[in-house]
Amino acid sequence: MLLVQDLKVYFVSDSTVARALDGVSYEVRTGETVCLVGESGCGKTVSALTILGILPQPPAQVRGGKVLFEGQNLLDLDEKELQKIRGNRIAMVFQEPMTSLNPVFTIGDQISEAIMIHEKGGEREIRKRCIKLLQDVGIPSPEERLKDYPHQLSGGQRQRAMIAMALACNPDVVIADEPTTALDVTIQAQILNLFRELKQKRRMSLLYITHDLGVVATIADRIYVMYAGVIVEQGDTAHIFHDPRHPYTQGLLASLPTRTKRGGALHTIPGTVPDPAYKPAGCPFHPRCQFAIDNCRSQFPGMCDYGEGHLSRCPVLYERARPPHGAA
Amino acid sequence: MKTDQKNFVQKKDIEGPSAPQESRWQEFWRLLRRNRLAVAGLVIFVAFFFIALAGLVLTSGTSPVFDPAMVRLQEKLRPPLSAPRVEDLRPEEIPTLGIYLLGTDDLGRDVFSRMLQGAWVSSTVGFVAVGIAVLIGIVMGGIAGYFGQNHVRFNQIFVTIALLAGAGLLMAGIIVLGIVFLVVGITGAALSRQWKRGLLKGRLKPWDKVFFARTISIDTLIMRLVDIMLCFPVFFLILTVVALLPASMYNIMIVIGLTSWMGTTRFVRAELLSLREQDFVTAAKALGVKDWRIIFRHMIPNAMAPVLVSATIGIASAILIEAGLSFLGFGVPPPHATWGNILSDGKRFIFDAPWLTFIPGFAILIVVLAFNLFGEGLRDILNPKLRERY
Amino acid sequence: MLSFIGRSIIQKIITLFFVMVVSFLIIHLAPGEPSQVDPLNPKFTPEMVERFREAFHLDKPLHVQFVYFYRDLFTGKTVSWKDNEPVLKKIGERFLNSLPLFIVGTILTWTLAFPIGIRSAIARGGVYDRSATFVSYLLYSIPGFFFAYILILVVVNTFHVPVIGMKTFGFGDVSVLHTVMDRVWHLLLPSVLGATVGIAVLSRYVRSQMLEVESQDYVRTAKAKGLPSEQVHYKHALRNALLPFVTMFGLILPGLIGGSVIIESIFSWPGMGRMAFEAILARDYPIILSVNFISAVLVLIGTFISDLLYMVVDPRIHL
Amino acid sequence: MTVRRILIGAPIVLIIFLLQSYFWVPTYEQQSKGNPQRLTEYITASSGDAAILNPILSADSASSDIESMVFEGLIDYDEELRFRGRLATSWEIYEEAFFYVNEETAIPQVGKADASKIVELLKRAKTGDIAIDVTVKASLDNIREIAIIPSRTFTVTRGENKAKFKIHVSAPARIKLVLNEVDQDLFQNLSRILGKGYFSSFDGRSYLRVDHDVGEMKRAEYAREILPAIEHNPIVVFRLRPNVQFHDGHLFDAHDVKFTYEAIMDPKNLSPRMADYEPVKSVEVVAPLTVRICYKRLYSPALGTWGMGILPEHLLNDEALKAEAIERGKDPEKFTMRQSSFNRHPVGCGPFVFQEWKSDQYIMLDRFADYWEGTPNYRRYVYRIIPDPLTQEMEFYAGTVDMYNVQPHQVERLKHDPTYQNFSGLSFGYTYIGYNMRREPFNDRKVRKALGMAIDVDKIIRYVLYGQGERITGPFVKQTDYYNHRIKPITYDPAGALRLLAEAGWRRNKEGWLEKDGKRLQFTLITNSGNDLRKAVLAIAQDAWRQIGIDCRTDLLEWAVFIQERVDKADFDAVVLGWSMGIEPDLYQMWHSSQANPYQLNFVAFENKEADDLIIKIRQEYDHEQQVAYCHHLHEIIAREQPYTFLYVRKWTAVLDKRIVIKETDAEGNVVYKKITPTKTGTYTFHFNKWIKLPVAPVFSAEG
Repeated sequence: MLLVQDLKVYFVSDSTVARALDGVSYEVRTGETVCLVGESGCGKTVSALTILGILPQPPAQVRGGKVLFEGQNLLDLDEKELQKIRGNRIAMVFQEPMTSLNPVFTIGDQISEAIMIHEKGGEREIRKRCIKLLQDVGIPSPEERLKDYPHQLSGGQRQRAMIAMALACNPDVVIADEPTTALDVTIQAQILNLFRELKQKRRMSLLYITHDLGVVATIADRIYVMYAGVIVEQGDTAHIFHDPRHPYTQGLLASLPTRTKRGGALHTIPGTVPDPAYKPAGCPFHPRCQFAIDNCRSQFPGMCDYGEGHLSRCPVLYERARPPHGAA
Repeated sequence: MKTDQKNFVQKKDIEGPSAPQESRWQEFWRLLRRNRLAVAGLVIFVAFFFIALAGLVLTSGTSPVFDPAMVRLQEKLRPPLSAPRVEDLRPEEIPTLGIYLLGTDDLGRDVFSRMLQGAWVSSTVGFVAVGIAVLIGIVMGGIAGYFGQNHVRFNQIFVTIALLAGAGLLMAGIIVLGIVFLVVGITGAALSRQWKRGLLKGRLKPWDKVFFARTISIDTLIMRLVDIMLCFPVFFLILTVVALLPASMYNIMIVIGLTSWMGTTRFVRAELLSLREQDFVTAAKALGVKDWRIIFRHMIPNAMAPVLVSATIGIASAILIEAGLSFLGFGVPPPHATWGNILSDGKRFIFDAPWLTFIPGFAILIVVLAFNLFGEGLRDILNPKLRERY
Repeated sequence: MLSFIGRSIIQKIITLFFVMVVSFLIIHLAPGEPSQVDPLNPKFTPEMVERFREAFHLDKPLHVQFVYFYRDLFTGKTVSWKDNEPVLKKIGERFLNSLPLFIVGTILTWTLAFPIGIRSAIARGGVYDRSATFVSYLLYSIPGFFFAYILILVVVNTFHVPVIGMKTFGFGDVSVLHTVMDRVWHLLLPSVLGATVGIAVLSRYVRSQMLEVESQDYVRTAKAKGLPSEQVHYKHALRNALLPFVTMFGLILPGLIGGSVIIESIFSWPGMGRMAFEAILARDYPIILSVNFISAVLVLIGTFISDLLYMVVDPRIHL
Repeated sequence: MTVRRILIGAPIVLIIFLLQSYFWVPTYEQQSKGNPQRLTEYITASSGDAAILNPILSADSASSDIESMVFEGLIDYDEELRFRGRLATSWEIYEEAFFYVNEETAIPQVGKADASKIVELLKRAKTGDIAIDVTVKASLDNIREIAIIPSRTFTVTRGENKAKFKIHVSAPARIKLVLNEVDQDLFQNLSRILGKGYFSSFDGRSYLRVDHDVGEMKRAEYAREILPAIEHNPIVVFRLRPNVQFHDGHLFDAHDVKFTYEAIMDPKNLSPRMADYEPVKSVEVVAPLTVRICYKRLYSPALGTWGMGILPEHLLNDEALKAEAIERGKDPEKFTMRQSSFNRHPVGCGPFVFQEWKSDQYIMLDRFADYWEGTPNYRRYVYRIIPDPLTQEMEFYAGTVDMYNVQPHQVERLKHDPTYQNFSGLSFGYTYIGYNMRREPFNDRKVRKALGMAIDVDKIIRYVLYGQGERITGPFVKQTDYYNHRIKPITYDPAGALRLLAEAGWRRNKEGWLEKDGKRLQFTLITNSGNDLRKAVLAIAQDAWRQIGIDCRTDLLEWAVFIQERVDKADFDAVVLGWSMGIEPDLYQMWHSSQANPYQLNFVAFENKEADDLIIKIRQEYDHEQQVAYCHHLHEIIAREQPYTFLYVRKWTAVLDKRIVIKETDAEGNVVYKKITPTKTGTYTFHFNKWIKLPVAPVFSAEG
């Protein structure tokens, strides 16, 4: 359905070149929920924006790779064609419900606007669809809510409205960029349940971007772990959680506070995420990796296949765990 | 693009190479250099400043190097770069550089030296006028922004009016009434100070409540004052006052300054209102820092960005206003020359001596343009919201 | 809402009263008095000057004059001292002359400035943005009368067409269409001249305001919804950037009164600006004070309207 | 998106609409050639708008330009500055003199005599019975009639600071003498017959009884006012031109003249002309077309004042004003001529009829078909208001304005321009530097002279005025014969100036500044803003005086502040200013020592006994030669005293489109075109009514 191949996006300012995406490839098949996981600043939001082509071009430059959607490379399309796809075939839900809705228009206007752009329809007919959409996303008494302004809704309701807006033209793919981060936990759970129901009802694929491994566990079919603009590990949720094959993924999982490690000191990964403009050579994780060897410092690691779509970009661990489970 | 890689590997406490530390100034220069127009503006701004300085040095004093006021009637309306007719000139009348760089005006005065003096006078008019405007703007804006909430009490108004009226009457010669007012004012002041220290606890009778009732808040007071000032069409206010005061360079500066502080007040007040909500202000209050120190030490520097921008553009418009006033005959009076009054004196000779109009005209154009472009560049850089964001 | 309207009306009236007092004081305390008599013509004697002072109540104490003046103003009886014309009729006449200039100038300024500003905000730092900034500051920096003279010289020398004044003289009696078109032609230069400066300033404000709004998240959402770029910028972004312009719009009404003294005197256009300027020179107190009073009323109405407009433009604000 | 399309489309449509109007506007060539009507229109421009179009109320030059077209006076000046009749065909000046019979004093050889005896004595003297010398004989021959006014008693009411009271007068008999010509030495000559003290010893007080006790001084004053010993009453009788019409067809007659006088003297109208007519005692309508004007005292400029425009009595008399007040809903009592709408739609009997006035735009007049001297050639006279001199100049080049007052620096260029004809002449005003003689260094004549010698006025004329000006040495109009040409202007001699200053005690100190007992010679020279020539003189004077060590500061003040705060209150050191003069040599207000207190015109405080009585004599002298002699003598005194440094009198230059000529029909009735030639005093618009513009500039034969 949606295939990102070796995407390179650099941010050029007069003195530095920040390599936000250094050749990222991932895929979202129809009806599947794919999770893109990584610490903030690793480039996951940039990749989402690049797919939709709404990355502010002056500072950013797409330096390579393709974004194939139903065989078409979105990067080659001009603005007119891209507009037909945005919101209609690929929709996006953003992180900040507080600022992502236009404060001066009512919820009804902003949702019906999405419909009117892509499909013809009478005034009343669109209104009915909006009300139905608001019901789907679980907003109580939708007729009144239509007339409300964003500042009159709570954070959770606003995020639901965002989702309703995204689903307005029942797109094939929905990209959700950390939709629950700004919400408190109880609302977060409701939104996640909503996403799961919508996925079953509407047979749409979901690209879920987050840094919160807990959320990934509950919703993802497949997972891509990103670090410093590069996919370091990908695979089914089970593989990643139970059999992580990349030191960074292992570090992430180790620092998750679960009931079993009550009282003990949490494991932390030393150091910080490198500045995209001053990335270390070789494997970007090597300064913080405990298994790093000289080779890691000079040679940029390739992907090692552990079978069943479980790949990891760490040859050192690949060597150590020679017999892959069930793979050839 | 060679990225200087300082890759060093230390065991556990590994610090990846991070961006070299940039001081605020370096960052400012980097951003400024990107906007070539602003840089051009800055260069002309600095050049104009030095010309003005040179103008001050070279043209003032009893026997200046370039004498702007030297009248040589026989050398009238000579085109630029023309050599003086030495034979009928007295020795001290020969221009210093030997030729008239920018020609002579209708009284034979060397336009080059007048432009030098004009540069100094025009820039002082600009800087001082904007200085006054910014100063008043900051003080009024600061008060309105920070103390906006608390209200002016009736007794405070009563005391101030009594004292003012007393002083006024005394000056006007009505002694008896003047003294009565002063006494009333002083007792009122004493009473309110006691009230402030809460000494009058029990003895507040009903009419006392009226006496100390709260009237209007400081913010509305100042904002209404701004409205009053805005009600006067600016140009007329300047014209009326300039036409009626004895014309002098300093009056013009003061008048332009006094009629353009409203913009700055609004900027500063808006900034302060938003800053007041910020946590660092409440933190400073929690630390027991005094109000005035919070305003001028913490809040005003943050509000300086828009003020600085409107200052640079203010200087430009002050020069333009002075030129407009000279056109109507109310600019800086002779013998001081400003670019404005050279231009308006020269307009009569537009057919006979076009350089008398075009030289000052373009000079004003270039300098004012430079100020504006630099101001615009400044606005882009200093405004955090406009900074580059990924 | 009603309490706001009530409160602000009271405040405005108090402000108006202060404006009346302050302007009255400024004019009367300033040196120089109106004199119908040309002091340099030897035939005029001091008793004449004295008699005029009584006729204009100038010999009475200030507060009595204040009452006299504003009583006449409100009953429409004030008469200009220069030529005994009722002030309101005279201002009305001049108002009609200034109106076309003001309308054309405002329309041009408030329509062209937005596309220019928005376009340079979108392509920030691009060629269009840099050239638009340069040109608009160029227009703003030229001293007004210098620019007017050059414009007149160019048009008169290349087209040999009269430009000065409100209509062409020596035109003979021609069809109504000719006279109308002739008035329109005379309107062109002064209003375009006024508008260029207006467009220059306003487009800079639009640019900086739009830049601030463009970086907001909801603009990105709008793009994500697949809206055409025009709708993104002109609907979503512009609506949010309108707030400061509403206040500015409130303040341009007195521009109608101010007009531009310089443009009007160069184009010998009998507008409000020139009348007020000549009134100041001739110390024609009734005209000065009436013009001031009307401009104060306009400013207060303007600010009142812009306060109301706030709520229409930005639902978050409710007074 | 509609918003963007509107924001771009609307202004573009508007601009296109504005631009296309270019094609409807006639270019300059089309205007002058293609449009025959333009040739019959005379368009002139002025920088200021008229205030009140009413000759007795207006004070500004723009209004008087229009009034000279719409109204007509009784007389005006011909080409040689002699009076010529306009509304009046002819006029006659004679005098009635009175003196009270003074029974107490004895007349030599006759003793005390009553009225009839005096009359009989005078008759005998007239017929030559008594030996009298030739001048007295001339005076007696000039007497046409002698009559006796019997003694009578009457009461008069007078007010003294709010208290009204009655004065009972029992006047003695009075002798009335009617003279053929005004004779100011009449009573001196008669006193030779009636005795030296006859007139001076007469004391009115003994004849009047005052109810209210006002004190001796006041009684004497009333006596002089009510019972003057001698009284000159010059009388002017105008014979008016028959069937002259006002623009509304109403016939002009003597009542209009009487009404115009009464309107001026009516305090309600606040007329600025009141000073000219104060000496008038009465105006009587003797016949529908004759009016007799009697004066209280000898007043030589009397005739000149009747060049004033005559108002239509039927439109402005009390009934008319009351009707207008009621019709306009105003209060009839307080409604005066000043509020009348006549001032915006004047009706006179001049060559042009008022058409339309759009304030601050233009005033349009059409020709008056049945004007008494014949219909003017120009069909329409347009008076445009263009405040900016530069645009006025461009409109002239463009041909939409026919006349342009050339500025000095343009005279060279426009004089040789073939498409224009130019005229120039000396203007009636002069520019000077006045010194406040009440303040230190300026009370010393030497200092004033030295300051004058330090300024090279010839250089100013040559360079600032481009030669468009002449030196002047005294306060009279140079073209008139009152100006004493024998007096030479001060030569430029800085060394001489320093010598004079040294004599006055001012020597150069080490820094080069002039000093006298420790105090530096330092003062401020001021003038009004907005006048470029005076600004140039300011800068030149400052620079010239600085060369010889005088620390002169300059200041430029706004007009009203300059006049009312500094000049009127005599709060200045030196001032650069100018006077706009009339032809009449009456300098009382400017040079008489009584006119030196605040708000009066002798602000330099020039006090000179000799000059004072010369000024009074000039005002009363009817004999032209004698008057000229007095003027020359006064001119000499002022030139010697140097209260002013007289600078220059400006030569004005006006350029006119060459195609404007004089069109006349000569005796045989065929049309003759003549070139416009200026009069002796330089007024080129003298024959304005005969002007017309031709499609092509005619070439005149040698005689021009």
